[in-house]
Amino acid sequence: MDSTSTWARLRNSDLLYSFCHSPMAVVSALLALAIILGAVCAPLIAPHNPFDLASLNLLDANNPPAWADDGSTQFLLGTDDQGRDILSAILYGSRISLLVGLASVLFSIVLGVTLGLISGYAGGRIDGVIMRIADVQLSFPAILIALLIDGIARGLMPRDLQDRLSLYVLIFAIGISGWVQYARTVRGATMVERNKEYVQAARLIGMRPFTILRRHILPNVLGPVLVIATIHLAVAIITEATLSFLGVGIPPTTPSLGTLIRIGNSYLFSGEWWISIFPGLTLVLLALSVNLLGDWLRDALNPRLG
Amino acid sequence: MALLDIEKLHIEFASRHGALTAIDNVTLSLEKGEILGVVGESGAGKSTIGNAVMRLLEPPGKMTGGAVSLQGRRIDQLPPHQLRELRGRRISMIFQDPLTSLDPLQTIESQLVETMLVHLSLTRQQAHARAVELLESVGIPEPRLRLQQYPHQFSGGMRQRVVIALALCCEPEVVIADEPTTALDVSIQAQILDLLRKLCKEKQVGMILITHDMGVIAEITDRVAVLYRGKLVEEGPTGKILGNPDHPYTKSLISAVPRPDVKLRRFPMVTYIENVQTDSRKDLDIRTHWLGQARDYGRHDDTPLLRVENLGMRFVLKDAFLKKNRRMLDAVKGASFTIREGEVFGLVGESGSGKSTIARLIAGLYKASSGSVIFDNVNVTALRNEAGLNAFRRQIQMVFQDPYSSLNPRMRILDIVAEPIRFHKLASSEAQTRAIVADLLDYVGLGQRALRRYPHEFSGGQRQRICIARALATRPRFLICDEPTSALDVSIQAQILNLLKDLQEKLHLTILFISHDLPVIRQMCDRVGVMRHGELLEVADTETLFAHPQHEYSKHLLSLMPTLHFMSREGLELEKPATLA
Amino acid sequence: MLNFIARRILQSVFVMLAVGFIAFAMFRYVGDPINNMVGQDTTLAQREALKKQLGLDDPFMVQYLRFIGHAAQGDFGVSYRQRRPVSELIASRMPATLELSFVSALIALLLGIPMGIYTALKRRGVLSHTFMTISLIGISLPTFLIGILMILVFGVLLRWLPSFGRGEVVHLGWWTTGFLTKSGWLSLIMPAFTLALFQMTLIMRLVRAEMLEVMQTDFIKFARARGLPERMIHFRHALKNTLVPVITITGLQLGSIIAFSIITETVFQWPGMGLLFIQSIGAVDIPVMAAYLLLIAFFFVIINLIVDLLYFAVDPRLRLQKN
Amino acid sequence: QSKTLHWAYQGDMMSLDPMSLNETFTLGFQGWFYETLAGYDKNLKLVPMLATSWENPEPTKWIFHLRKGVKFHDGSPFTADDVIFSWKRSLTPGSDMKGYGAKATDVKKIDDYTVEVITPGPNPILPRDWTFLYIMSKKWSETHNTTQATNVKGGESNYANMHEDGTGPFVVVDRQPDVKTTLKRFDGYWNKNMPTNVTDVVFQPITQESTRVAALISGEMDIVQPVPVQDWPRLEKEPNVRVLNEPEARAIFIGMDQHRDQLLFSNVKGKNPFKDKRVREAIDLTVDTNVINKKIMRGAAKPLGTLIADKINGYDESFGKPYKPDVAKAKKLLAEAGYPNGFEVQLDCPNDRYVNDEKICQAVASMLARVGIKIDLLAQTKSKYFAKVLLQAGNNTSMYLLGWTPSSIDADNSLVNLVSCRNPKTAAGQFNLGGYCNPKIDAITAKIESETDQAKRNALIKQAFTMLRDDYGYLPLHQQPMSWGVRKGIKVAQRADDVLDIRNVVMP
Ligand SMILES: Nc1ncnc2c1ncn2[C@@H]1O[C@H](COP(=O)(O)OP(=O)(O)OP(=O)(O)O)[C@@H](O)[C@H]1O
Ligand SMILES: Nc1ncnc2c1ncn2[C@@H]1O[C@H](COP(=O)(O)OP(=O)(O)OP(=O)(O)O)[C@@H](O)[C@H]1O
Ligand SMILES: [Mg+2]
Ligand SMILES: [Mg+2]
Repeated sequence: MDSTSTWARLRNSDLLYSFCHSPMAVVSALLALAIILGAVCAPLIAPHNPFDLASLNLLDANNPPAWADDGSTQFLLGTDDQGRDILSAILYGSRISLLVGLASVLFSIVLGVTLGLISGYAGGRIDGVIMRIADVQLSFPAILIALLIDGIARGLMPRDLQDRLSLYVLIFAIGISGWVQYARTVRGATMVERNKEYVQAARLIGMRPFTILRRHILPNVLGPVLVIATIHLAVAIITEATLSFLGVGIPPTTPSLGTLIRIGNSYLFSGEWWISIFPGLTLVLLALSVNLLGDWLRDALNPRLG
Repeated sequence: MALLDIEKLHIEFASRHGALTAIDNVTLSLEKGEILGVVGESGAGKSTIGNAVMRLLEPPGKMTGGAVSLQGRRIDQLPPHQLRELRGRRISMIFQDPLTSLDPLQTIESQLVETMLVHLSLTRQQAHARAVELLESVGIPEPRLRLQQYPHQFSGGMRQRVVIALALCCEPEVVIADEPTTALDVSIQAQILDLLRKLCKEKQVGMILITHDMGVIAEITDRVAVLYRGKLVEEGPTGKILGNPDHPYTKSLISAVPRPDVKLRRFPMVTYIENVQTDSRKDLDIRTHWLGQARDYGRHDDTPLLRVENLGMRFVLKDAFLKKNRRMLDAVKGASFTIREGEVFGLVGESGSGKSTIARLIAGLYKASSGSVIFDNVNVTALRNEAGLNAFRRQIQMVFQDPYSSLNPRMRILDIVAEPIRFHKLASSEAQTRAIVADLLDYVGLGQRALRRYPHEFSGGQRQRICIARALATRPRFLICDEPTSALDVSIQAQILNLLKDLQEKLHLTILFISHDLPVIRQMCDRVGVMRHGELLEVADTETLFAHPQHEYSKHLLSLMPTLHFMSREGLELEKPATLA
Repeated sequence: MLNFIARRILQSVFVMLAVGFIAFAMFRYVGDPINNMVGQDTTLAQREALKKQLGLDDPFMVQYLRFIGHAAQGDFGVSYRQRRPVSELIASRMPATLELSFVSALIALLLGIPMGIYTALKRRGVLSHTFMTISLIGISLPTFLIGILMILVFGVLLRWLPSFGRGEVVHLGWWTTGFLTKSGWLSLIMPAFTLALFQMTLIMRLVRAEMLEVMQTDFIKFARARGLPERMIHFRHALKNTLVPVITITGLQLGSIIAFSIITETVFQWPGMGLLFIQSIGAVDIPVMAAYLLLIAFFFVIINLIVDLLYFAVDPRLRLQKN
Repeated sequence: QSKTLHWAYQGDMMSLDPMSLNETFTLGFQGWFYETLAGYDKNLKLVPMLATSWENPEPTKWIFHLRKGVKFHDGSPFTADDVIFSWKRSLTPGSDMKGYGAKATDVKKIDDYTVEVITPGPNPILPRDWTFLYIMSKKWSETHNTTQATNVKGGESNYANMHEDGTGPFVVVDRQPDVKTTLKRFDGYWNKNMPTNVTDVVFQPITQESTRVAALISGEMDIVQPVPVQDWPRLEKEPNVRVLNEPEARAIFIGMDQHRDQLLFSNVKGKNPFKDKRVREAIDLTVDTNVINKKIMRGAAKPLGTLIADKINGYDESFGKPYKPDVAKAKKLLAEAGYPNGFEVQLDCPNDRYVNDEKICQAVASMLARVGIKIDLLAQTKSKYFAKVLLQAGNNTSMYLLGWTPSSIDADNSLVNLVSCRNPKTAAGQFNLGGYCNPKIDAITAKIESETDQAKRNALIKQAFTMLRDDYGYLPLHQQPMSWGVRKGIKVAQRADDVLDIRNVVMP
């Protein structure tokens, strides 16, 4: 095929076809797109800049949403305890949350799937070593790992670099604490798959194990990975919030979605529900759309499901 | 009122590139105690008919017209629970792919017993006793031990017999048997056919027998239906159809049947093509085609290309901590033979005798328990480093016995066949790769359309052809074919065997050819080895073997070979004058 | 088999040594325990003396080796915070966590698997979509939020369930159980569901995904052709063939239920090891943290051993490959 | 008729051993079963407990007359030997009460019911200093081999850690640390006039604020402390619940590093802006403590302009009122100091130590942003926070939020710990994390320590704090509120040191 345009090929592809014919997929894609766009364009569309401390006025704090009795149209979804506009905070906060969530899940997947494939295919000693490392890793809650990495990063890096890198440290910390699930799942499936004759056929072609893993086994074990990954995204975003509570990573003056939920959590009883419920809703919608998309993708990638 | 009536059946597979009509207006009927043979081109829709009767068409397959009735009652619209009572109990089906029909995680026993418990009012003990009986009747030795085992521990032919036992265990009224004996050696095949015939005659069971094997058709069917591209082209009593066919397709089909009695230079091809389509087969000129290029391994001395010395393979049947409790199985014991460059070496023998195991050992897929495999003067069993193994692997290819699991379900056919070409960079451009793949597929009788489809959309025979195309795509020096044509209709079989012959003759391709089909063996092979119980009993030139078998078992095997002398011989290209009457 | 297990147990020693090593390497970053051990009036000199006495200014390798040396003799030290032997402390908290984990694992399995099967079989059903969506809402909200909302509804508004704690417990030797009293059961409901929610969603989705795959296979088709009832096809044949990934994840999740019940235990003031651990982090109670991490490592080693054994039990094709 | 009190606090006491940890809650709770020579009443006034009276015949000598007829929970009588034993025990290695013990060089037995205490120097407030030095039974301690205070280093458990034998009104029946502690009334208690009618107590720590509040509303708890200030409106709507609120004796303030020549965490290089009084003044004028109180503390706190709360001995309104905010002037001051565009600095803040601590820091950050001071807020859990800022941990901070309650309820304690120049030898300025140093104030502090005339002493205190105020040494914020949730009908006294004294609890 010469380059008659990748676009034409895309338009012809089964994936796009099945996408357009699944209303669920289209709706959730639009939803996810809306959230992502909102995050990306936050500086353009947000009514306020909640990260600019000088623009905050504490006297605006705890305003209810605009439609409530004493709400003000200036703050559509109300304000939090610092006088931040919730709508703007959600828009800005999802930037951080999405970045952290996506990047760390990606990191976990790459690491976990690679190790899982190697482990399941090679078996024996390599498998033993990788799986025992996994055991060690599992014993540490994400929170502790993050503390460790953050501590080391702070120790090693000069002070002015820390601020810029804190986000990446966070991504690394959350990512590294999630790989085992992928690794063990993929390993199990690989152990089953590697005995099938199509794999042996590939071996006969003279393919190197890595190529076999990538081209043949990987697509056939990706199903559960996709399931875990889509769920993992929401979890990673929430973990970020828990970590920010320990003072690792993102400072409270630039709250992420999770941090907003955490802040609002202490106002649930007092009736200032909007501080945590709106960011929570955003997160739910995001998780929902990503998971539904994941479901669709998995079904679409399975040639046997009509 | 017939036992089973199929009227004006119409089946389509819809896809977004248009619907494919798999069955077009087919009407068939089956009487009590009758055996109806169904033959036809591979991919003609034979299995689809069976699936439609069982209401097991896979989506997007759909019955778009016609009716199916059992003893006058429509069954194509039954609600699920009534359908369930019907399936297995009154109509049962033996699927074409015995290797994947069994649940890999359940023992043979539990699958047999559960089926009986669902349909018959038996106790567990009775069911167990009957299971033992059934396995015995399909010729599986040591049935009690075998019942405890899992499907992957069985050879291909043994699994096929288990599937047959499963289909028969509830004494159904109608049996649809889709290629029930493809993986069986002649003696077992005879035993199974005997069993089926007895069943039909004594218990008045009606049977639809789908097969490519004209010997089987000749032997046990009462009537034959011939299917071509989804249409019924001819139907009639067996003798009439075989001896005096009307339709041009049937005629050319019969001429393509390999004969046990005469050796041909080339197999006759089916010349009949009704409405010529774009994917009409064109002949390949191997000398000029890519397939024949760059095939000089720089060596034509007299040492054999492959030497197998004292090869042994032992499987653990039952593991235990204590040595005395372990049960081992010697699948191959002390096998030694050699294959010269450019030779076709046949391997025949009982089902479960270790033929596939030897093939896998040679290909390096199993690690031998003892002995060695020496290929091109290199001891392959001792090879450890990747580079050496890879150099060796490029030269050896294998067509697996099971065409169902040897294709990656998530890859398109194009990618499957092109993989070795791309991987070894055998073609200069992507465009050339595609052209080569298209040629190969064309030659094995699959059209351009196949390129973008997935394995599950193909019939058994079609998949087997894909496997063959893939194996040829590496331009191998040594090809192992494990039952390469078992699922193919004679026309395609002829074409593929001709291709193999050409490759062998013109390019010195060396072939290890495993088959149950003695006529094919006779036509294809230069030398033949006979196996039983893991032992190589006898190795001889083909003609010597067929004329003067030495070992008792070989004699027995040959005596069971069906004779097809009543079929017309017109148009056959004989290699030398017929030697056998 | 015995051989396999023995080798695994040997390996687990290395796993635990590694866990201990990493743990001690990171304790420096968790904070300074001294400030939590003394009142504000304690002088700097006294603080320094205490630090020296506890060996906290030694290099972490020395601290680690000392800990391992003592642990090998069964001595895990004394909790800085509670001043009780760590082994006694953990033993007193273990029953609460194990009972909670057990029940929530049970909930996750007993609800997750059937729902996964249902949603796979009735792929386009309304109820399926409802299951799939609701379960997602459950996991996309943080555990603390879910816990508090539950307390708000069932503890405060409806007053059906106690909002915290474990209720009355019965002592059986060193084990304490809440299974024998009504208040014990009532107290268990909210934390168990909160903890199970995430695992349940994961299991449900995994089972669904795998079932969809398996339902396409030929042996399912053949099972249909044999006229087996759907129930049998789904549970006996299809479900069993989905189990390898499901077992993996369930095993891991069970482990993480035990290991990470931290948040749930904190929200519901459930007196288990998770709560102990979070309090220990807060107080930089190094002996407790070290012992806890080792214990969790041990749990995981055991769980993963069981998972690997289950692979063999479930899938006969894997059985003979170990040689 | 039995009355059971269900009580929840955010944490548990650390030990039953009264010498293991010098921390207000632990000591306050221990006061239910252990007693001291002199104690506080509900208004933090000194009252006789195990000593009926005391006198200070010479500057370095005190005499205590002990109460007769007092019994320990095991039935043995209380005598002078127990006082001497307890003082000695407070000086054993595991003890955290060494500071209290060190207030005496010797304790002598005059007779069974009189003891004489020799102090190292003149000490006008010894009975006040010893309000938390609990008296243990010598005999019981010897029998159970617990004559030394519980030591983390020991390895084996100390009997007193899990058991008690005090003279207090309640007896510990069952103790499950962190889970549940059950107490019952001690029949042999000496004070028959104690107001409380509680017969049994079930104490359960609940760490999560919301859970604690839920337990109160749902009726599972009778008293919970603390309740979050933002939940007040909600609680007030509940028919069966009452919120008690008093300003606590703890002052919350922000300190600045005035010691180093260059700040550790700032973009100003080569000099330290906080050494410039104008910068400190600008900061004090920018932060509006009234707004913080209104919005963050929901009006529950008492804004402060100094480091001690109004309940503290020596407090005076003249130096205690907050600074008057003036942003324009602050900007001018900053410009004069050479920072017309402000500067950047990191603020260390705990997020689980004080009421709404992290939120306060955020509010301060956004207020300071208005004059161009960009705050890089590092909010962490208390153990990480303290490990960063405390002197023993390296004092790695440029600006920090801290709270302080003088344990003796006397201003002197705050002066010594927070204001005095750091001096490792005398342990002065131990919590002066910013290294503020004014030798003139130090001189006054020294005088306060030995001045026994209360009026003169108070004047000195006023002088010292006024100097600190004029020097803008700290950024004081407010007096933290004590916020307790109580079932309607229960009478409790809210003591300013946040201690719940069971003696004053009356159930309906
Ligand atoms: N799931 C499917 N999707 C699309 N096409 C299909 C599907 N299954 C079968 N077909 C097509 O239907 C036709 C008939 O297939 P069928 O399996 O009935 O052939 P057959 O006569 O049994 O062939 P063989 O002898 O090779 O088994 C084939 O052309 C095949 O490609
Ligand atoms: N993985 C295995 N584990 C245990 N036994 C096995 C395994 N594979 C094959 N066997 C056994 O080895 C013997 C030889 O099997 P093999 O597949 O080589 O037979 P075959 O000659 O190819 O038979 P067929 O013609 O039926 O395919 C059989 O008895 C079979 O049960
Ligand atoms: Mg077929
Ligand atoms: Mg075979």
